[in-house]
Amino acid sequence: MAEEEKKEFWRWTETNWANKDIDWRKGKTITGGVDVGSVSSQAVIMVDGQLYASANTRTGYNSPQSAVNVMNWALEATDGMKLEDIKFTVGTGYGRVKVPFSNKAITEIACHARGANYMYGPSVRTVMDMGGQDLKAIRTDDKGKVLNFLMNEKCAAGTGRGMEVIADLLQVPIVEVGERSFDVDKEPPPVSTTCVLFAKAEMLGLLKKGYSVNQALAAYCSAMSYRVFTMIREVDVVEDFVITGGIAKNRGIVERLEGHLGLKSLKTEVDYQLAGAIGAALFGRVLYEKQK
Amino acid sequence: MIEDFKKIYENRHNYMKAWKAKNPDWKVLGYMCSYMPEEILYAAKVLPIRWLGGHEPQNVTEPHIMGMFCPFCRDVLAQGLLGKYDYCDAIGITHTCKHINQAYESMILHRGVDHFFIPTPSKMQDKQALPYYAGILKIFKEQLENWTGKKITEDDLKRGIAIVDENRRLMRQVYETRKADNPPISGLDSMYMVTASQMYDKQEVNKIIADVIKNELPGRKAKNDPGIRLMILGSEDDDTAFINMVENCGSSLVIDDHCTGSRYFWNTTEPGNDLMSVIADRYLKRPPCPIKDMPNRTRIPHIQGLAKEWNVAGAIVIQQKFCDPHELDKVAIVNGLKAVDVPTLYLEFDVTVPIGPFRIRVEAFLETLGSEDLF
Amino acid sequence: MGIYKTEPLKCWGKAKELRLGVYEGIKKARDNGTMIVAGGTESAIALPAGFDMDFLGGEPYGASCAFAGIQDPSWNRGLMEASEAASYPRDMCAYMRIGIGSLLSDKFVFGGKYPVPTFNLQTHICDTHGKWYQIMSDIEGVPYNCVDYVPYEWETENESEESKRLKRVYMKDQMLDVIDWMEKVSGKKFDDEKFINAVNWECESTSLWAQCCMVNQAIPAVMDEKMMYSLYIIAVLMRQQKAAVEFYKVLLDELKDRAARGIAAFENEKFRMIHDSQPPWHNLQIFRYLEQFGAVSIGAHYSFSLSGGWAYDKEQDKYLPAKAPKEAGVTLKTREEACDWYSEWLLAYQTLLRSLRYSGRGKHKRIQDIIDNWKIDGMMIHLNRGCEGTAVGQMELRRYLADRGIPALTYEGNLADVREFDLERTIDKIDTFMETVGLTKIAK
Amino acid sequence: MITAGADVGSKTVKVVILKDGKIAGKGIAIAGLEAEGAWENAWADALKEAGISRNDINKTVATGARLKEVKGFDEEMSMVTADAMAMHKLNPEIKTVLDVGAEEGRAIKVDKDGKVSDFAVNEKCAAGAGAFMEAMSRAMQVSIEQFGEEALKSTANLPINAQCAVFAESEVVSLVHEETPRPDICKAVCDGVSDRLASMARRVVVEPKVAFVGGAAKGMGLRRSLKEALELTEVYFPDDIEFVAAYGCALKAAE
Repeated sequence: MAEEEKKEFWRWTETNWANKDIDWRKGKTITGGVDVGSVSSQAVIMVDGQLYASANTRTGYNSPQSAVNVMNWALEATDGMKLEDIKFTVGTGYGRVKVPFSNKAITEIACHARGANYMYGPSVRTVMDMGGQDLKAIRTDDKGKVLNFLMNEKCAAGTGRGMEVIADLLQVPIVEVGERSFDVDKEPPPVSTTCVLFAKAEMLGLLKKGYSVNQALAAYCSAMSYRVFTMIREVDVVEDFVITGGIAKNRGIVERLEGHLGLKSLKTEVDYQLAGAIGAALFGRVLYEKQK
Repeated sequence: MIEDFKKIYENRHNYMKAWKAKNPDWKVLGYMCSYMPEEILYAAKVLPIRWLGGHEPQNVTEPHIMGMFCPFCRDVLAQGLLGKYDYCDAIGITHTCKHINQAYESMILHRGVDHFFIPTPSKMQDKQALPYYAGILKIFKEQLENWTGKKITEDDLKRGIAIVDENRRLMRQVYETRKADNPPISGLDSMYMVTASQMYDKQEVNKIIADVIKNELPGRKAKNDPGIRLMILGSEDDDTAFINMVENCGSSLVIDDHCTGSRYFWNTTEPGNDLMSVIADRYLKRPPCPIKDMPNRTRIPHIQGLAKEWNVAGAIVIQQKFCDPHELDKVAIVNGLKAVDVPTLYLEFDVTVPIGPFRIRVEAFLETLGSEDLF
Repeated sequence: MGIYKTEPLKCWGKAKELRLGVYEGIKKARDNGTMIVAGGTESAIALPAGFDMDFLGGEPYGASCAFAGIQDPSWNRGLMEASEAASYPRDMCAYMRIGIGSLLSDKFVFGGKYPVPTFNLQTHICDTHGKWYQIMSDIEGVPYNCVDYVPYEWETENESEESKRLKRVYMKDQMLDVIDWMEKVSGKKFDDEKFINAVNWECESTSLWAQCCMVNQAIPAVMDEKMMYSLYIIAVLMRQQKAAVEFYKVLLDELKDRAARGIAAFENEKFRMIHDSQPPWHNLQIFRYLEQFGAVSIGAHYSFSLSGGWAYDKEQDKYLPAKAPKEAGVTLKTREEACDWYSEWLLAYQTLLRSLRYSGRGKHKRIQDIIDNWKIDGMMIHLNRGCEGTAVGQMELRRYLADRGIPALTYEGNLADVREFDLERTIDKIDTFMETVGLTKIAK
Repeated sequence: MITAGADVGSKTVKVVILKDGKIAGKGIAIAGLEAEGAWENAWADALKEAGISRNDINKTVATGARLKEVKGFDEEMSMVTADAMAMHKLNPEIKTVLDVGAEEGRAIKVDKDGKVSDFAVNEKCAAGAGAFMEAMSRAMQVSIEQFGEEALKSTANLPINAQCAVFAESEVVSLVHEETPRPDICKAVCDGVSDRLASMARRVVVEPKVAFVGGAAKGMGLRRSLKEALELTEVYFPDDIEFVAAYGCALKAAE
């Protein structure tokens, strides 16, 4: 039996970064945030509430190890910081209670809201977080406190994992999916289901009908953005509106969603996937101050 | 002892088998919905016990129930088809919803059991419902008499009413204690108490509850720190794993509106001359299942009242997946609670619920209720 | 060339005209601000006929939106999504979700804004029906009432006369109360004579539709199920009107004539099927697909009984068209008499409504009756995720048929939510089914 | 006489060549984006093994979900009949066939003459046993083969509580984060999938003897779970389990 040639189209680049302009040794409070999600893990280090360093990796099978790895990688980007220099670390995400070096666990919903408040400013009122497995629509106040939230229920699929499956099947690198989905003459009708399980069959069905790969991507992005739109309408979208999580990097979804909403989401230079970890580190600072 | 409720719940079949051996002059009737007029059954020396699910994966109901029907009817039917309730001499339902009708029909078709169907009215608020339902209950009484071969006298009925009302009064008393800042009994144990009352002889359970009220609850604290006070409401719910998880996340469930909870026992019978009317009236006036709550929405003020009296910070609204009656009340209930500043978390239950993904939702909800100290 | 001769129905145009006339009337009433009553159409629609009003029935309206979705998906997906965005759960009755979505988006599928009624009146024929219009009223802010409906049991259950009496009195008394209520909330006078006429016409037209269905016992069948959808709709929308009675009289004559002349609905009828539950309105082409194999669906418990009055005849052990008051030698004189008779009609002869509640043994008997008397070769069961009322008992029905060697095909779908229907999978299932019953596609 | 049967499935294409009633050659290839290439490759392998050329084949019958993507066969038939024909030939005592494919599961009741007397196919939300297993192995970061082996190491009875695939996946992720042993999770997934398949199979009344066929039935973990779910003491696993439908087609072609 012929072996399938294994190219990993879904794989996105893992990164780490540090702000060389900051001298962490002068900082008073150094806190960490680690977001161990279903698909990816992020770590950030903050110095007196300023983003100093970060890393973004794929989550491995062993979540404590993923937490250690991602934090180590963030530390590597720094100017010689050690784990013990971090005074207080908050874990978040699916693996939040399994971060071996954390002092507290807080859910990613609270952390994303708080992180978005930092990344985009206090005017943020609605956060749409699109992660590997869950969709979350969050309403927040000017401090980044959650007022109310919704998470996907059944048939509300259309997540990062589904996008990976599609990228793999169509052999399109995942970072190109958004771009290519706009490279069509006319927007095709959305696919009928975004369920991860049937994503493949849906795509094959479209190709059978004579769709080009780009058209198929457009139909999928369109369905997913519509699904997200329906869900976010449930929490009342109030401006300013931002999108966090891995899918925020896919303009095929983001721009279609903005079209449905008739709103633009705020943009920032900070990696959208870091929102949860940033929120966690900021909570870490408050908790550390309180404990002193 | 409070622990006894859990024992009964967890060993329901063993308890009942032992009970049956000791009470050969009684019959046992299994029912599915909390509208079953248990007074008449106690009067007839037929022990009513409620069939609840087993909360375990099964693969026997698909040939009988369509995929869009609720997990409760599926789970209950599975238990029946697997013979778990074979000690029941009959099954009975009151008309509530088609999903339960389906489980009932399938039991009759495939297990050939003796069965009783009570065509309960749905528009319980209507003044015409009382004469109708009293008449229907009289027919039911006669059917029971034919089945057991024994006349049901006025005294029998009075005795039946007394047993069931005693149970209701006692449980209401326990629920009252949960108004305390630090309640003496947890939401989980309260759920065990109500479900034990449904699945075992009330005469026995009443003794336990009376003892708990007198000897155990005074001065007791269910937890050192009760955490955030929550209400839980919605459809049938005896998902103890879920309840346990919620109470372990830093909260206490202090009040509920479930048919496995307060809806089942909230009101007692009111005095009157015609006992069938007295019994019928009690069911027409009880806190309704959404399907019976029309044309007016009486559930909303009732639930708002519970939320206020038991001083809750938030409410978890659950429903059995695909349960249309509860889905039809969802928006109204969520808005009704919002109107009195009670935030809600909405969740759908299946035969078993995935604890991990649900925990995130619950923890995040609790964070929104009490995370001021993080800002 | 087919096996049989076929020709178009003469009263086809009339059916269309009547159907559209109902919606034109509602549009006019909306624009003029005259009285509209809304509610389920499978209910006591003769009850508000004591007023001059136009009746907007939720089920046919939902089907129309679903059907319109073939051309413009926004009429289907769009309305569903509007309802979901307002937090109404995705698996509620699909007609209901379309109604809510249509109201929330203020769009009427026949043009213009959604017609908000003077009040909503529902009959609680199905467990979700009473709640449906409670929600509509929540949104519209208009008065709401409902009549509880507890049908008689199937003949298999030997229900006592006392039980039937209680149900009849319960319904009659509620109807009388509702009349007072309607007068109160509308501020208008209820005209007993109009009401009594409406009851008579409703019984007559539903009895006539049952008689039309009886004609379909002929081989070849004079109507296929697709045709029936366009014909029974008159009874669904306006059975309480004289025009419906007249229409069905003409139709009955025409059908009898077709049967006498051997005119078929489908020229290649080889394999006679019945369907269970409503079809997926947005994908009616599946019925055409059957025809490629020489199979034709010639009816259903649903299309026979939804608009038909059927009475069980004990001597013949058969279901026959029920007798309307006039035929039964009854003259309705007062409001009370009309309510009483009307209750009996709905409780005893509306066998579809009965099967929404009692789905097991009794329904099996009725289906067997259709199989025997309409000479049915196989059945197609739509596992309808959009209507749990008709879906109740479907899996047991499948088992019942399998045990008796009657071929049955199940396919999953949704009467009105196109997102829950997979045409390709359904076609695959039909192909497989046809192969197992030994049918191949007829060469063109 | 030389005939051929082909099964153009959603994941793989299978070709079987039959020479005077005996299997002379087999070919299988993975169908990715398009089935055509796989179709050619499967044919090439089968013809090579049989040592013949395409022109030597008298008749070809084909089946499968992606049949419309390929050309070059004489007749088509359904998977259900193909499975029934093949199993009847392989073992005439078989009364029930359970076919576990990537996108669909089928339960088939076979009468004493090898005719289909009843069949059931998964409804949408319970479908896709193979695809579901794949999604879960992705979440678990193991290959699908490894997945079955891992499952066999466990005897734990851990339920996968979510019925919906989307929720099931987040549940698996939760279990992973809770450090549940990998074999236990793998077994739980196999049990969950088996329960759905067994539910579907029960629609046709499972009568012994029972055969499991189809690509996903190759997985040893799923085999064990399915056998237990259906409370079977004995199950017949044909050799070349994924070729059964193609073999049925070849038999049909030879008729």
